Amino acid sequence: MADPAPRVRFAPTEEQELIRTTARQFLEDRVGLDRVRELMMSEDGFDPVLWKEMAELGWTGLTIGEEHGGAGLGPVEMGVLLEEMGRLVTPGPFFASAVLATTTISQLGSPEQQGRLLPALAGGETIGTLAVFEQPRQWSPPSPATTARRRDGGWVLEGTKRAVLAGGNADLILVTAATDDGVGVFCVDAGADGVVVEPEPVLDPTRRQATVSLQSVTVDEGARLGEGDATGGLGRVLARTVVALAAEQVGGAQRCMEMSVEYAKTRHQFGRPIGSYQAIKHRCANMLVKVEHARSVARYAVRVIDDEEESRVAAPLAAAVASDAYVWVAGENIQVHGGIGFTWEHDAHLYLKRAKASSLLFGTSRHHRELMGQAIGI
Amino acid sequence: MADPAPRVRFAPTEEQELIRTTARQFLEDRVGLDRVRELMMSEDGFDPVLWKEMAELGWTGLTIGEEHGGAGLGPVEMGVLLEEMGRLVTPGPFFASAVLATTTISQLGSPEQQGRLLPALAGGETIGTLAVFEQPRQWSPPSPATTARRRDGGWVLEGTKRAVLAGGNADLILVTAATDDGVGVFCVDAGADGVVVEPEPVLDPTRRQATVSLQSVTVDEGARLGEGDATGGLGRVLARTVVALAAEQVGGAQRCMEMSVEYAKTRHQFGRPIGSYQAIKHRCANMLVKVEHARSVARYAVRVIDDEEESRVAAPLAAAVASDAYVWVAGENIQVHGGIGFTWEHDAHLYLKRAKASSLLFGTSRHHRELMGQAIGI
Amino acid sequence: MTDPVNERLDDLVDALLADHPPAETPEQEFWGAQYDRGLAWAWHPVGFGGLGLQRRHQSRINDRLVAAGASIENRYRNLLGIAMGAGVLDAHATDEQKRRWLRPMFTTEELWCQLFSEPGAGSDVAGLATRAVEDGDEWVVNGQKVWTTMAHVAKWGMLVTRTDPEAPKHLGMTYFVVDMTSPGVDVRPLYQITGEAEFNEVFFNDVRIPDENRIDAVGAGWRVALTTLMNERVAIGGGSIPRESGYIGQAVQAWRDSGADDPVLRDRLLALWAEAEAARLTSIRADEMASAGIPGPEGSTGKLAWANLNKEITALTMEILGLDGTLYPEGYELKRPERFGPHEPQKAFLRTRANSIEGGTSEIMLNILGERVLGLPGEPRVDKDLPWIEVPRG
Amino acid sequence: MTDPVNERLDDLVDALLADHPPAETPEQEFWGAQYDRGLAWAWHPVGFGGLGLQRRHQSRINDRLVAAGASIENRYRNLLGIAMGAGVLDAHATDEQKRRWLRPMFTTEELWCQLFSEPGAGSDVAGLATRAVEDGDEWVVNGQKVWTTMAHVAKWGMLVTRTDPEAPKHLGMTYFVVDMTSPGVDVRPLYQITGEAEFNEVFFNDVRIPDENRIDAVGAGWRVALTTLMNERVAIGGGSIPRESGYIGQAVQAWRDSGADDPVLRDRLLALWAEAEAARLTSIRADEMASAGIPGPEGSTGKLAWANLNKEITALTMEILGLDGTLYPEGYELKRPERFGPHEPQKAFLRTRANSIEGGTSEIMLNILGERVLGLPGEPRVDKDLPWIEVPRG
Repeated sequence: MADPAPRVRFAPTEEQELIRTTARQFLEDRVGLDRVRELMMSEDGFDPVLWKEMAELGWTGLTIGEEHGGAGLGPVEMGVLLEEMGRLVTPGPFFASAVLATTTISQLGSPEQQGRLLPALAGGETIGTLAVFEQPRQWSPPSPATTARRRDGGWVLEGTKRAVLAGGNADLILVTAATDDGVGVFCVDAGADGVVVEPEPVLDPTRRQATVSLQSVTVDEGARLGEGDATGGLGRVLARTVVALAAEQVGGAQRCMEMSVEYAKTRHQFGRPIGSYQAIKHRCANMLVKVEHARSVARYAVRVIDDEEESRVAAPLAAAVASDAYVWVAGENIQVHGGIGFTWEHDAHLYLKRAKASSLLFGTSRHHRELMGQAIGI
Repeated sequence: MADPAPRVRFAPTEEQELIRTTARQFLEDRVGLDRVRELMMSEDGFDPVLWKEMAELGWTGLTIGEEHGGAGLGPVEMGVLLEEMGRLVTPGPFFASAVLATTTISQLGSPEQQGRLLPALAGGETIGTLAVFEQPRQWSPPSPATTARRRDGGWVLEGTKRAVLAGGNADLILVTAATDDGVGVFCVDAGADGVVVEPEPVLDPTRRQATVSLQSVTVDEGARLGEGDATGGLGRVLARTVVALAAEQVGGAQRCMEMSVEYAKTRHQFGRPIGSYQAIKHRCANMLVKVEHARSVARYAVRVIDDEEESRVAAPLAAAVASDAYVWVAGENIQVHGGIGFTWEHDAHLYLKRAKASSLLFGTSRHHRELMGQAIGI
Repeated sequence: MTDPVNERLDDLVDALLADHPPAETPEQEFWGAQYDRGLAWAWHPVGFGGLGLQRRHQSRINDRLVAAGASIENRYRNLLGIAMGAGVLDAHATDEQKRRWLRPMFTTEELWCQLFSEPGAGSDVAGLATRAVEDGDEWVVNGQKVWTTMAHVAKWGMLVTRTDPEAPKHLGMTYFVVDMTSPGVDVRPLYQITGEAEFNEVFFNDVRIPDENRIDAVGAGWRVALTTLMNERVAIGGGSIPRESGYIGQAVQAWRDSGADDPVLRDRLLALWAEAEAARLTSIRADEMASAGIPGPEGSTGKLAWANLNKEITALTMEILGLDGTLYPEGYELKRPERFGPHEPQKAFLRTRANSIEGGTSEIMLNILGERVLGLPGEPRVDKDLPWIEVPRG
Repeated sequence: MTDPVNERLDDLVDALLADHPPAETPEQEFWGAQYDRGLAWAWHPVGFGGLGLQRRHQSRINDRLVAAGASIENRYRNLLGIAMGAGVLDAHATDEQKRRWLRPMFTTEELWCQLFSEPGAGSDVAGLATRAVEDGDEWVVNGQKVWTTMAHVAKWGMLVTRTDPEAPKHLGMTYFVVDMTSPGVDVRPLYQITGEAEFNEVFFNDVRIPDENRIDAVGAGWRVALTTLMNERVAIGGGSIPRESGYIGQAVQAWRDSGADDPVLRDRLLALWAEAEAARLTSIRADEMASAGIPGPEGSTGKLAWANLNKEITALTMEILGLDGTLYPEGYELKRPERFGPHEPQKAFLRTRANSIEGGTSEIMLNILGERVLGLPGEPRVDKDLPWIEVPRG
């Protein structure tokens, strides 16, 4: 038998409840699905006004220490916020900047680097992202093909990164590269010479990504986060990332279930609400089971993420269960809606696309189970 | 794309239809589920009178050439008969003798050996079986741990075989063993010195099996079937076996579906037949899809089994699809019946046990898919 | 074994080919000649594109035409007309109506579409609300139809309307053939989640249809519509496709291209390969049994099975693609499609979500299998005998 | 933060332990003292085994008793009495009835069973047909019940009967406590597919029950039965089990023992491990929310989820076992079980098939989740207002 799992407290604090209600209110008022559609069809999927408002609400710096201008809150609070963002498939670079880049710098950066980089992220003046993937099915990259060679007291980066979230919006790109002493993570200015950012047409147009090529890009000595091989640190960053993503997935899945239930109550066929048919009713009930399971693992994972041993189990557990749940619920939501659910004008597809893309971006559930299996010794 | 698959004719011939109606009539009259239960709880699960009748009907020699006293029919006719036997979870050593042993001798035996061994199998005077498995999860054994060493112009066999079907009923046990020139298959008299047959308590008590230990068992030179390494021949034997089993599985699955449909039409809850509820109705409809798919692959496989290339695809295809279908349908049949389906007195469990045991005896569907993947180059 | 009917058919086909060599004859001219000689729908009466034979004789004709290099592309180009509309006309139309419509339908000079589904009447087609009101020798139609393919290019539409809202829902309907170029017909593209509009919404605003375009009696619309739906079922049936083609072929290709070697994904691919092959063999078996005159349950499972399979296969392909699955190479620029597939894998993933909805949802297919094939009892019906206006809707 | 109620409770428990040291006190004597001091069901009124507190206070008492080495085994040994019967008596019985039955129930001197299900009334418990006819101060009962655990050792049975067949089905029922040793009560083992009889069939043949054993009013039987069923739901709820215990622990053990290294089976094992852990965490979350007074939907999914999981996990274990899965080491000698698990894997595979049937089928659980938790509309009911004798049955 595995070691006894830690007990956590699931009930939200008052502060967490406040974050939830504030976030829901703000997102429904200021983002809403009409605005999501506008942004989704826009050139860069980015709304600078909205971004500024999120910064003013303290969201961009939610998990950044107060000493760096952030709110000093933790992964549980970020999970609450991301559940709400997931409910509305909120577009923009929030996940890339406030989760990916922020976590990378917090986990890997020296105190000096954190002091230098985090305040601008917290305030939203800088949009950051992480460029870590190169191959379509390597989510735990052994060593990047991208290289960083020392030159003139600095580094020269060479390589191509894929699926760089918000790559087209980012000011600061954190790039993983092989060095002569292991993997390094380098801060690259998106506008620097030799940085070519190519936004890609994506399945989920509410979350943009780009291919980023680095053609002899020069950065200075201090651009490398921390010291020595960052492989372990990157593992922690990715674990925190998929846990944050799981919260977002739970929010989306919950909303899909609600859409289905609402529709099943009002749509009539053969003189009865379709929700009175077991085919629909039982599907909605199975959605409930999947959503509740996903919620449990996601909320558990944010609560144990600082426990290094347990998070090796809890993070991939949350990622696998929440990914599969969201993809399933979002797909069945279309089925419950029938023809209308397959139209562009209905919102169901926004969730399916978000769900499917999210289930691939940081590893499939199969990949997460592999990591989980290593952690639990199976 | 794979090579174009051969076209076959699915429609039964008049002779095949006659076999089906005769078999159904006989089995319902002479076996029936009451008799199945008696045999299932009996010491050795064997009814010599019934066996004699099956021999007289020509079943034990169905696929044995007329020159050896058989009916000279083929795998398609055997498939028809086994579908009917599967419908009634017919107990006894039929599969072991008329499929396993008969196929092994037909595929591997020299003309002389066939002439010597097949008539008694055809006539039912000898009950045969094949002893090939040793490890719980090795269904394509690389090489047996059982050995055959030459001595005094004969062979000495040493080893233990598991899951020997009808081991407790058999007169003739065909044993695979490693020799100095590859795998050999040896005819062993069940009563010979050093042969220890231990009947095992089994999940499916309608199909018995035994562990067979060979403790310095001496056989003569002619006991080895054919010449040289039998690995390839055994592959063909097992392919034919799983195809025959698939036919039996289809018959059982079909009967389970019929039981569910009959019950769903007559059982009332909340004032309505339970078959009017979609939860039950849709489950029955999904049974139909699975049964029809299983029937298609099973009937296809018996028709192409002599095409060596195509049977490498068709045999594991049939085995995988029919195994999974039967296990699923037999399990859901219990669910459709509710509490009564979980009682010993109801027949549903006979099928579940047959289905589950059959899905393990000659390899899981996972194992069959592995073989299929090799054949289709995936 | 020679069959005198087949011999005569072969002679007729040979004569058609000799008089109108496919290589030198414009397609529409060839199809016109084919119609005039009764080789269009062999089971139609003489004079209406047929010879009074059986459906299976048409397969023989088509095989021989294709072998001789003639095009049977009209069957796809005007699918809704030739596969469904013709059956309705054959069964329910007057001779005059058939003479007016069948020949240009077969030559594709006049394309057809089908106007059944409505926003409020999907699975429950009989719940439709598009009204037709008699006005002298004409009918005035108001309402909205959805999910109509071809409506933007069609000349004629098969239209089911409600003419008596006081009657129970199945009784108060009437069937028309509507000229899609009439004033008041407004065809708009209906964009799907792929960003493409394969379908249309069609709005009817005081559209006038002459009574001579009515098919069968006033109030007989549901019976006529059922003929169409039954012909649709036949047309959608699997047919004979090669092993490992279509979506499973695409998945295998993606697997090989990816150089993937994960045994877990491979087993899932093999499981779907096996199920797809089982479904394919079931279609072949069904075709054989049906043409031998012994149709069985194996003929009714294809639509349901392929809907599930297509969805699962394309989802697995996305997983095989990994990060490539998050791309959408064509982008979502809203447009009418230039072709109907094959789709790139990401679009195929989205497109197949509708396979369990279009042409009868999987829930309806399961009801049909349960009730019509297995003989299970229906649901209690609350709407059957109520006047249509009193049936709850929404 | 000290809570005066908790402090008082702790004092009471300490006093009980001091006066009746568990190590030296016979179990039944200890439980009697526990009852007398109101520490049996803390939420019951004083004098009936309680102190008029909340359910959650009992958890505190139990935890402290266990920590001190006292046995709470009575809760399992007389599960149907202590977890369900007591709740019914608390809510519906007269004080005299409670005084008669509660104490020996808690001490396990008198075991209880539940007599609800009938061959013709499974999911639809309200369709039951066991008749009770008034005869002076007594009732005469005839009929058959099934799926009763403990009936062969029980002194008392909770029995729901039909007393007015002319009333609609939910109205004509009356609830009794029946002495299982009465003449005419025939308890027979009901063998399951495992070869064991955990359950019984109980036949009533002119069994006489004094009217003083009637619970609540004549005709109130369904309301009383609902109290029992609700208490059953609470009793079955997951509780806190360790990670990787139970069937998933058994599967992991089988995996390790087999030395298997097939990545495909491993991934399936991991998928079930993950789902089992998700279900376990959901139970914990539900318990926490419920005891914090904010119960949510997470509390209602466990029964359904575990039924599915147990079936899938034990099926996978069989696959891991391979040929070993075809054995049945104990054999099928029909008998009453000596213990209720843990089962060897093959028996576990068979036994868990009932998990989706017993205590509410998964279909009923899905209806409940859909209707009561999600608020979806019910099925049209054909039997609701009909006199029971006119409702179709079979």
